[in-house]
Amino acid sequence: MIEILYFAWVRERIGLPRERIETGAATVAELVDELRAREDRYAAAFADLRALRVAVDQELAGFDAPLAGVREVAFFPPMTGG
Amino acid sequence: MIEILYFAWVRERIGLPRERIETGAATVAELVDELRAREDRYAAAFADLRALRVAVDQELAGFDAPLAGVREVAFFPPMTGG
Amino acid sequence: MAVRLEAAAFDPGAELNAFAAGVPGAGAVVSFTGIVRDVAAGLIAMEIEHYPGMTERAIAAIAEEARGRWSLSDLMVIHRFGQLGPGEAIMMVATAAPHRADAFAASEFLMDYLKSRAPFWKKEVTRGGAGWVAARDEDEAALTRW
Amino acid sequence: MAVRLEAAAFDPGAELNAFAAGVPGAGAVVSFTGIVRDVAAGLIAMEIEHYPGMTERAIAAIAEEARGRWSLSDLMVIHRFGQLGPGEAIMMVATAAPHRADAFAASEFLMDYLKSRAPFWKKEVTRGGAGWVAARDEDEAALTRW
Repeated sequence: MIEILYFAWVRERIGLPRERIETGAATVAELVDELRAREDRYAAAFADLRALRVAVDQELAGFDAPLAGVREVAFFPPMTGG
Repeated sequence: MIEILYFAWVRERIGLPRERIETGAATVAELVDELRAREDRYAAAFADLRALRVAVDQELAGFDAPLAGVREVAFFPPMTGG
Repeated sequence: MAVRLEAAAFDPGAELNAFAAGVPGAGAVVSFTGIVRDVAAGLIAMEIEHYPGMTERAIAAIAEEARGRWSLSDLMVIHRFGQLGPGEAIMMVATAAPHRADAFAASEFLMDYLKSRAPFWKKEVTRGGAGWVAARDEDEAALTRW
Repeated sequence: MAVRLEAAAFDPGAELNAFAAGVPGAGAVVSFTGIVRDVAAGLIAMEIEHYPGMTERAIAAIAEEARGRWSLSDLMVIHRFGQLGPGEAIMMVATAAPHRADAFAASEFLMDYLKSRAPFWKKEVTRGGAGWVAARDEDEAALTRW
């Protein structure tokens, strides 16, 4: 089980802030493919990966990051703090 | 007549903050030579010109600045504001 | 070293004075305050979303990095989340150092990293509708100089 | 644009708040505060001498140059003269701009020029005696980057 979190317009497009899912994905990119295949709202949210950032266990990561042992993956647009 | 001003340790070394003098000096450097020749305290204050800065009519200038039409010359060490 | 993440409004002037009072050996104090500015459409509110847990970690890591790079007496980061009105302070960074170059560089570094590496997202609510603030290319580019 | 040269103490926090309140369109406010710090020998006072007339002209010229170089909403310079005690603010610069890079650059520029081009001289009075603060080579070198 992995906890998936969505923020900002990714959260709005998918329609929920977080969910726990069972996945066999080995990397973030494989997880994205699984999610995209679920429903249109996921496909819409993940349509352009260049517009997205990923954190794996609360650290910024690439889409090629492995998921073995990971508890939490978050998807969000580029950050706009400060 | 030119007004000469001294600041910081230049003022302390010469022993006065300002004086009006009659001079035939054509440049700041010539004025310095005149002052140096007056008394030891002037010679001491102007011993090392690299340690001094000059303002002519309240604008920073070089020792080669001409004095024609000038009303005010100031001598002081490098500034330490801020 | 104070790092605060909070919903409530804060007073930048009072924070600056409290910070400066805590660093008697530092001659140079630099502060940056980010303020909600009105936009052409007429801003009603700015909503700041963040990622609880990761936000604290990211800011702490950025602050540690700044302390390692420059000779600082102290630093402070305050960042709000939730709903803010026009004119309110969004966040503030302050750095204190014996020499001003360190205080300036550390403040700019903290800001550059907070902008693009701490998980905050801003949404502007205007009379014309609501929209997420887009990241600026300059903000990402600013990181390359450090 | 406020430029103030004064003997009396000022409150940096109150100045920051007043400055920020005057620039509703600016999202970024940077401040620098220079503070009298204690020195190893035990500082009793810092005396700041200046050149009345030239000081105001020099600061105004530096401020104008900053406004020409960066896109600023406003800027402020306060510099004290006379006798100051340890912990007191010597001077303060604040800049406001739509973007933080302009506010930071302008503040650093103002500080670099105020340090080495405005006619102020600092004397430290300590238990061990009194002495003029020497100019630092770094301060002169800092001007070459602008």
